Amino acid sequence: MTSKNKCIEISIPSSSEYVGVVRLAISGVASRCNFTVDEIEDLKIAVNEACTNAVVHAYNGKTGTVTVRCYPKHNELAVEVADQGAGFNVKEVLARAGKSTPSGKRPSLGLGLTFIQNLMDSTKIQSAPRKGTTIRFTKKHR
Amino acid sequence: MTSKNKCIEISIPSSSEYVGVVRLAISGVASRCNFTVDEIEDLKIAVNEACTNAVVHAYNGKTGTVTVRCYPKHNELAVEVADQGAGFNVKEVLARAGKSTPSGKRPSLGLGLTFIQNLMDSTKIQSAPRKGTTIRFTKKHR
Amino acid sequence: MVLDLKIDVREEKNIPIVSINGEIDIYTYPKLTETLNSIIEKGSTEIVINLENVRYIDSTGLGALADGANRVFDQGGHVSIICNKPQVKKIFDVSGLAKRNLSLFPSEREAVDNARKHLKP
Amino acid sequence: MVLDLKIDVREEKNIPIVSINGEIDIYTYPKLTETLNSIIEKGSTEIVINLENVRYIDSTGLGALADGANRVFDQGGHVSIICNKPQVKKIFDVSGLAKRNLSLFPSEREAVDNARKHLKP
Ligand SMILES: Nc1ncnc2c1ncn2[C@@H]1O[C@H](COP(=O)(O)OP(=O)(O)O)[C@@H](O)[C@H]1O
Ligand SMILES: Nc1ncnc2c1ncn2[C@@H]1O[C@H](COP(=O)(O)OP(=O)(O)O)[C@@H](O)[C@H]1O
Repeated sequence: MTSKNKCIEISIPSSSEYVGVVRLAISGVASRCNFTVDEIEDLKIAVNEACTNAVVHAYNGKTGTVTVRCYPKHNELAVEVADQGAGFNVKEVLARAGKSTPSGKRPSLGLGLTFIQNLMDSTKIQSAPRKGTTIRFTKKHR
Repeated sequence: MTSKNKCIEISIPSSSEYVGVVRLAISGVASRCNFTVDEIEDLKIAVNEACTNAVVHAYNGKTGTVTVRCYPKHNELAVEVADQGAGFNVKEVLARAGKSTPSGKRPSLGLGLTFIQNLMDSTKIQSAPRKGTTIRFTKKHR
Repeated sequence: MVLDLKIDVREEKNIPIVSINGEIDIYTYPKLTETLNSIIEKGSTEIVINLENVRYIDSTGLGALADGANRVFDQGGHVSIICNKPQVKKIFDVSGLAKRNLSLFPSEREAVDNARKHLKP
Repeated sequence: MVLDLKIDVREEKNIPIVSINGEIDIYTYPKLTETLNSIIEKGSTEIVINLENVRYIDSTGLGALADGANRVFDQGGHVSIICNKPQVKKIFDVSGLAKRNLSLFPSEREAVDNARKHLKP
């Protein structure tokens, strides 16, 4: 994306206990980039949802790695969350995103991607079956 | 050290602004490992000092990468802070560690390594000229 | 600790009040689900949940709240949420969740009063 | 923000009181050094530094304090530090720094009183 020199990278096991660690790290990165308190919260949510998706959907119960890369730029922060898991059909999922399944037993609302798209300035998802998923998003300074 | 699966890794540019990001991340990791508030503070200090050393001494003003790896284990947390910088003569430095230069102009006390050794349960430093430095330490649960 | 979740349950005028402190995410939400389930199993249908000390909530946390709200709604009840942090409110807004069976209130007073109005005698 | 440092300087009975809020580390300590230098250049030799709202200080922060203390000590002065957080105190202990020209006090009252005792009339 950009030169390695301007990248802050965090990788965690795809285990729910470490998603909070990424939130702390991203709040540090965002605060160093002089984002406002509200913008920092938005970034925490977006990164959190992307990591949670990787933890929940990517590895089918096995443990893999989730990698978050942050690229501070002049007027924005670019973030990339990647896994090497199952992948998914992005088009299909985005078409039904936000529409909650009214009687689903699991506490999932299909909200993760909706949050990311709503709170970030641009979002791009790449996913390939059994190769994994990379979601990239950017947040501009206001 | 151990299997990649149980590793939380953070890497930052060797720039002073990102050392605080590592402190936030390590406080998250340590809190997930159920360390006490005091133990978390000790770990923050040790990791902070190792990163600060890499930022200040490793790259002679150029920018490199500082990598922190955390390995949560049954009764302790093992941490590794690595750079690919200048390296130093460990024996020579440890011999004079803690002895402050009374008239030094720079605000450095030679305290970094002393802090790490005092606050952690074990410390091991490996350093080779122009290959870089890796400092490993562990903190046990009380 | 920095990433912890603490849940307290007390009762006021027959209304269970769930006070949550900390961050609700994929790691901590099961504790919330558990708490809500045990309250619902005891037969309560009007539940007040205080999020004033919740620093962070994500989609899984919202999911746990929505699940609880759905369960009590099936029994003719409601979940009243206390929430004054703009960031937390925003999450509810973006999710479009604060509707029929799940209402937001700015203070515990108002939430409890509302719950009591719905309480069957 | 989460990693910020704020420094406030006021004067009480001719003693400059430096109140620090936040984290002092390799990134933020230059601000502290700058503040101390400008106070010393104005001729003050008794300086009170309040660390009650310092959540974190590392070896570079201690270095900045020690440097300031050395400079005023050369002019017959002292630096009085207010510090009640066990974690911050511990850092001073491990460093062995709290000696001659740099003393720790549990409250601003005591630090200012001590500074005034040393103040040349
Ligand atoms: N990293 C990922 N790996 C595999 N599948 C994913 C990933 N991220 C998202 N998905 C798929 O996209 C769907 C929608 O994700 P999201 O909007 O976050 O809602 P939810 O996770 O609550 O279902 C998921 O149900 C899943 O099928
Ligand atoms: N990562 C590193 N790369 C190169 N030299 C280092 C590194 N860490 C420590 N050193 C050397 O060890 C010395 C002692 O380090 P330390 O005890 O932290 O004190 P200080 O950094 O204040 O000098 C440093 O002055 C430096 O010469």
